[in-house]
Amino acid sequence: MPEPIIRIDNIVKRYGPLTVLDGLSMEVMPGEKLALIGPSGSGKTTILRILMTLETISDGFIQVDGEQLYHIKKGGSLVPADERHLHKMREKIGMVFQHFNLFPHKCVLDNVTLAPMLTKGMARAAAERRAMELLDMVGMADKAKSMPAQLSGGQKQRVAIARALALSPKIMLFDEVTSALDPELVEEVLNVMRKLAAETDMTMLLVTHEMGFAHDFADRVLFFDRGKIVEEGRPEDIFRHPKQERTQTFLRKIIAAGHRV
Amino acid sequence: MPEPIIRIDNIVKRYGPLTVLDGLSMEVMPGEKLALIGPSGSGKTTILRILMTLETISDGFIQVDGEQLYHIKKGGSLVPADERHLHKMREKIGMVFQHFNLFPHKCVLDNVTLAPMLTKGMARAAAERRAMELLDMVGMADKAKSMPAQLSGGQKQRVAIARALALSPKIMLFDEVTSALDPELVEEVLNVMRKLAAETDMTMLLVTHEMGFAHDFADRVLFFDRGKIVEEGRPEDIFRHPKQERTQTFLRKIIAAGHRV
Amino acid sequence: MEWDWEFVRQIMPTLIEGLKITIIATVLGAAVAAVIGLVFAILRMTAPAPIARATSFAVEFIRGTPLLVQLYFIFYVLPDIGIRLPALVAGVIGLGIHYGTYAAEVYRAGIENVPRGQWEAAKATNLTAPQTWVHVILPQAIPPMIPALANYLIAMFKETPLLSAITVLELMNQAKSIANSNYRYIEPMTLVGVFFLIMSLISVFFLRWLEERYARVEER
Amino acid sequence: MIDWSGYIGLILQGAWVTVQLTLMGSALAVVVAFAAGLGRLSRFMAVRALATTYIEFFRGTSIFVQLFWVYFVLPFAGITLTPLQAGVLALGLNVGAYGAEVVRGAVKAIGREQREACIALNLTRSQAMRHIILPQALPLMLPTFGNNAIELLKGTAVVSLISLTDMTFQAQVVRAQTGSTLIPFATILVLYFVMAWLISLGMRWLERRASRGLEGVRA
Amino acid sequence: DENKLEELKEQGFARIAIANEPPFTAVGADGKVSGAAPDVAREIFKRLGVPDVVASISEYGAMIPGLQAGRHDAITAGLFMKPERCAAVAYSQPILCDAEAFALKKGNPLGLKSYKDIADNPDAKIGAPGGGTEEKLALEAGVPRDRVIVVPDGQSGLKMLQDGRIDVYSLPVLSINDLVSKANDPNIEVVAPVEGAPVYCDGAAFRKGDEALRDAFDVELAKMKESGEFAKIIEPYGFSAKAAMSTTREKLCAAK
Ligand SMILES: Nc1ncnc2c1ncn2[C@@H]1O[C@H](COP(=O)(O)OP(=O)(O)OP(=O)(O)O)[C@@H](O)[C@H]1O
Ligand SMILES: Nc1ncnc2c1ncn2[C@@H]1O[C@H](COP(=O)(O)OP(=O)(O)OP(=O)(O)O)[C@@H](O)[C@H]1O
Ligand SMILES: [Mg+2]
Ligand SMILES: [Mg+2]
Repeated sequence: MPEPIIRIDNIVKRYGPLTVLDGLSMEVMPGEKLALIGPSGSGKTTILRILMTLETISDGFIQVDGEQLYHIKKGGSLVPADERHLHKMREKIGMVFQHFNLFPHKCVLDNVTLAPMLTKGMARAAAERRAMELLDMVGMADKAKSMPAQLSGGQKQRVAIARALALSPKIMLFDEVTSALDPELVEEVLNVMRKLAAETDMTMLLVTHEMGFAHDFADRVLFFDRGKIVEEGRPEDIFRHPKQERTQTFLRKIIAAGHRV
Repeated sequence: MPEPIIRIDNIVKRYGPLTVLDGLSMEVMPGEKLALIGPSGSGKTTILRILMTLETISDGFIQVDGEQLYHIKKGGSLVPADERHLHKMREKIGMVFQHFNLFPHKCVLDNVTLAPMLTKGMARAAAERRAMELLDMVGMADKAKSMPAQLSGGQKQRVAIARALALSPKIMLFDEVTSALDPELVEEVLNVMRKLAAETDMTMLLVTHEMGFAHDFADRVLFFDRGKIVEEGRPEDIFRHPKQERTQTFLRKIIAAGHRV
Repeated sequence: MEWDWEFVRQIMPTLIEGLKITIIATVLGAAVAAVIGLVFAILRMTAPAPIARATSFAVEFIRGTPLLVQLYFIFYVLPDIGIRLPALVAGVIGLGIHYGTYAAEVYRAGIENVPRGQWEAAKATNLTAPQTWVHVILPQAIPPMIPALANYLIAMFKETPLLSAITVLELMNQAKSIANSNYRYIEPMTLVGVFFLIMSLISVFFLRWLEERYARVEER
Repeated sequence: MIDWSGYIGLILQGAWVTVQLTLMGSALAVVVAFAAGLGRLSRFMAVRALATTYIEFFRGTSIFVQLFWVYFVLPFAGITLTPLQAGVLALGLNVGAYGAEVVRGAVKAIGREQREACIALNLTRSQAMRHIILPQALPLMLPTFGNNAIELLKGTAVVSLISLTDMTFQAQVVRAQTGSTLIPFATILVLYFVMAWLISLGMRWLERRASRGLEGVRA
Repeated sequence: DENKLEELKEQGFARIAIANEPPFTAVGADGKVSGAAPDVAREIFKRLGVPDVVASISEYGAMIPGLQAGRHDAITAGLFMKPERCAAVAYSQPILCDAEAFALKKGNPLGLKSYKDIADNPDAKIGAPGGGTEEKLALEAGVPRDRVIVVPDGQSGLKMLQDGRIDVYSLPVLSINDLVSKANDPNIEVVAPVEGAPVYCDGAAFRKGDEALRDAFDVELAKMKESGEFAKIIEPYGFSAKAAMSTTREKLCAAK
C-alpha cells in the first residue's frame, strides 16, 4: 500500500485567543481528489493556507511527500524549519486563490512564465512553450498577450490555474476558486477543473461551496465544522445519506440557498 | 374628486448628452401607494431624486400639493424657484435612501431628532418623545443610544425610515430600501414598510426590485423603461397579466433570477 | 575640538530663550495657517470660477516656491508699499501663508471625503445649507483632518529656523549668535538638533495618539 | 544705470546651482529612500532598527540644523565636503527620510494577496520584491515623490545660508550690489515656480509611463 | 600644518572667505571678486606661488568656524583684529584699517554718537552684521541682546534703517560711506567715526597651526608695504596704507 502524500498529525492553529484548528489529523493519498466542505469559518481555508505555508502552525506535525513540512531534523531532534527548507518544500505544492491574485502588471503569458523562469531557471523559450500548452488547456491561449485587467473573472481564474500548474506541483490546492465569479462564469472554470481532475494524477484538495461540483470531482469528501472533521466518506454517501446531524443541517441550508447538489 | 398631490407635467431630465427622462407626465393621488418598477437605468431613481429636489429638471413642470415645485410665480410668469422656495417645498416630502445615509457621528436618537429640532424648532423634549414613538414603531427603541456603526443594515434602514417620518411629510419616497441589505435582513424592513402602508394615509412612492412586496404594498404599479412609463395598472393586472411585451420580458427575467412575485 | 559641558551649561539659558520664540512662532503660525487655509479652501470650492482659479494659482505658486524667499519678500519688499511688519509678525505671516496652502488641501480632502449621501440626507431632512455644514458635514470632516494638520504643524515647527534669516531671535539664531561670538559651532548646533529631535519625538507619539483617536474612517 | 543683464546672468548661474542641487539631491534621496524604506521592512531586527533610527532622526531634526551640522561639525570628524556636496548630502538625506516612508507605505499597500501569490509560486523574498511588489508599488510612490522633489527644490534655498551660491544666494548678492530688493526676489520666485512646475510635469509623465498596462486596475 | 603652502601651490588656488561688504570685499555683476582685502590677498598668494584665489561669501560669524572646520584657507574680509579673535586664529600683519561709523536717520533724532549712547537709550535699536566687530562693540557697551539686531548683509541693514526697523546701522566708516552713497537717500546720514571706538585693522586670518603659511604671507606683505605696491592696491578703495603700516599685530591683539 502506498504511503500517504500528506499526513497531518494533530495540528493546532490559533489566532490570538481563537483556536481555529484544535488537534486535527488527516491523511491524503497520492493522486487523491479531496473536497473540503463545511460552514463558513470552519477552518477549511486555514488548512489549505497551512499546507501552502502561508500560515504557521501552533502545534503538531505535517508530513508532505515523505518529508516534514514545518520541521527539519537537527541532531536527532525536530526543530522549526528555516526559510530554505520551506522554499524547497513549496516546490511540491501549488495553490489557486479565491481572488485569482494575478500579477496585474504582467500580461497573461508573463504571469505563467515568471515563476518557472525564476524558480527553476527555465529558459524563456521553454517556459513560454510550456505556458502556451497550459493556456491552451485552460482555453486562454488567444489571450496570452492580454493584461489581467482586460479579462473577466472566469478568464482570470483560468489563467491562475495555468500559472499554478506551470510549476508542476505534486499537490494542488484550490480555495473556493469560483465563489468570486459572476454566476454565468462559474461553469467555464469548473470545466477546466473537471478536465484537470480527469487527465492528471495530481493530488488535489478543493474547498468549495458548489456541492454538485464537489460530488463530481472528489474521490472523498470531508465535512468540517469548527475546525474538526465531523464526517467523511465517498461523495455519494456524504451528500445522499449524511450520518451526522450537523452535516444534514448544513446540506439542507445549502439547498435552501439554491445551490444544486 | 380630489386633486392629485403630485402632478408631473412633461418633464425632461438630461445628464450632458444623455436624456434620461424625455417628456414624462404622471399624477399621484393623495394617500396613494405607488410602486415604480423597471429595468436598471430606466430612470426610477431619477424621478424620486427630482421630487426630493436632489436634481434639477431640464424642462417641464412639477406640482406638489397644489404648488409648483421648481418654479415660483413672479409678475404673472413662472420663474425658476430660489432656495427659499425649495426649502419650503421640502417640508412636504421625505425620502429613504438605498444606502441609509444615516449621520454616522450622531446616535440613533439624535439622527431622528436633529431635523425636527433644526427645521421646525421643536424643543428637545418634544422631539425626543416623538422620536421614541417612531423608533418604537420601527422596533428600534432599545437602540436609541447606539451609534449607526453598531447597527446591522436592516436596523440602519429602519432608523432611516423613522428619521424621515419624524418630519411628518405628506409624501414619502423609498428608493430600493432593501437592496443594500443581506437577504436575511430584508424582511424586517419590509415588515416596517407594510405597517406604514397600512397605518398611515401618507402618499408613498416606492422603487423596488422586490416584486412580491410591490404587489402587496402598492395600489398602483408603474412599469418604466428608458425613461417612459410603458405600462401601469393595479398590481394584480401588471404582475399576472402584463400586456406589454417589454413588461413580460422584464418579469420573466426577474423570476428567473429567483425573486418571488 | 572637544565637547565642552561647561560651555553647554553656560549657553543653555540663551538657547531656552530662543526656544520660547520658536514655540511662539509655531503656535501663531499654525493659527494663521488654519484660518488662511480655510479661506483658500472656501474660495477654491465655492467662489466664482475666476476667483477660484486665481486662488488655485496662488496656492500652487506659494507651494512651489521656498518659504525662505517668501520671508525675504515679506520682510524686505513689502515695506516699499508701506507694509512694515515687525520681524516676528512677518515670520508668523510667512509661515501661516505657506502652510495655509497645505492646510487648504487637507480641508478640501476632508470635506470631499464626506460621502455625497450625507449632503443628500441633509437635504432630504430639509436642513438649510448652514445647518448642513454645522451639524452634518463639518463634524464628520474635521476629525479625520486632525492628524494631517498636526503633521504640518510639526513640519512648520521644523522650518522656524528660517525666521533667523529675517532677524527673528529664535532658537537657531540664538545658537548662531552664540557660535559667532565664541567661534564654536559644535555645542550650540548639536543642542539645537537635540531640541528639535526631542520635540519631534514627543510629537510623533502625540500624532500616533491623534491618529488612533480621530482617523478611524472605517467606522463610517 | 544698473547693469541688469549682468545681474540676471548671476541669478541664472545661481539657478544652475539650484538645478544641480535639486537633481543630485533627488538622486541621493531616491537611493536612500529605497534603502531605508525597504530596510524598515527587513526581516532582520538590526536592519530595521538602523533604518528606523535614520528615518526618525532626519525627519525629527530640521533640515536647517542638519545642514549646519554637515557643514560645520562634520569636518571635525575629518570629513570636509564642498558646500555643494554638503548641500546635496543634507538635502538628500533629509528628503530621503521622508521618501523612505513613502516607499514603505507603497510596498505595504501592495496587498497580502500579491505576497501570498508569490509564496505559492515559490518565489524568494527578493524575487517577489523585485519582480512583483516594486513594479506595482512604484506608480503608487510617484505622486508623493513628485511632492518630495518639490520640497527638496524649496529646501535648496536654505543652502544659501551656508554660502552656497544658489539662486537665493545670488539674489542676495544682486540685492547688495544694486540696492533693489523687489526685482531679484520676484525673479527668483518666478524661477522657482517654473522649476516646481517642470518637476510636476515630469512626474506626471513618469507616472503615466510607470502605470502603463495597469489601467483599469486602479480606477 | 607645515606644508600648507606646498599644498596650496599644488592645488593651484587658495580658498578665502569674504563678506561682500564694499569696499573691503565685493562681488561684481559678473560674479568677479574684488575689494581691497581679496585684491591684496590675491597678489600676495600669487607671489607665494599660488596663482589664484577662490572666494566664498560668508557671514562674519561663520568665518572663523569655517576656517577651523577647514572650509577656508584664509579669511580676507575686513575681520578686525580683537584679542579673542587673535586667540582663535593666526592673523597676518595689519592690512586694512578703519574706524567705526553709524548710518542713521537724517538729523540723528536720537542723538546717538557712541555705542554707549545706544545702550543708554532704551528705545534705540542697532543693526550690525552677525559676528562682526560692531555687534561685539555694541554688546560690550551694554546694549542688551534684544536691541542688537543681527542683520544678514549691508543692503538689508540699510533697508531696515530706511524702513524704521532699526535706528542705527553700524559698519566701518568706508563701508557705511559706500553703502550710503550707493543708496543715494537724502534721509540717511552718517556719523563717523563713532566716539570712543578705536580704529581697528584687519589682517588675513589663518588657521592656528598654519603659522608657517601666515609667516610667508607676512614676508610678502612687508615687501609690498615697503615697495608702495600695497598702497597702490588699497588706496583707490579709500583705505590708508599709512594707518596699516603704523601699527602691528602684536599691538592690536593686545589691545583691550
Ligand atoms: N488572520 C486571521 N486572524 C484571526 N482570525 C482568523 C484569521 N484568518 C482566519 N481566522 C479565523 O479562523 C476561522 C477559520 O477561518 P477559515 O477562513 O479557515 O474558514 P473557512 O472554513 O475557510 O470559511 P469560509 O467558508 O467563510 O471561507 C474563522 O473563525 C476566521 O475568523
Ligand atoms: N449623476 C448622473 N450623471 C450622469 N448620468 C446619470 C447620473 N445619474 C443617473 N444617470 C443615468 O441616468 C439613467 C437613469 O438612472 P436611474 O438611477 O434613475 O435608473 P434606475 O431606474 O434607478 O436604475 P437602477 O434600478 O439601476 O437603480 C441611467 O442611465 C444612469 O446612468
Ligand atoms: Mg475560506
Ligand atoms: Mg435606482
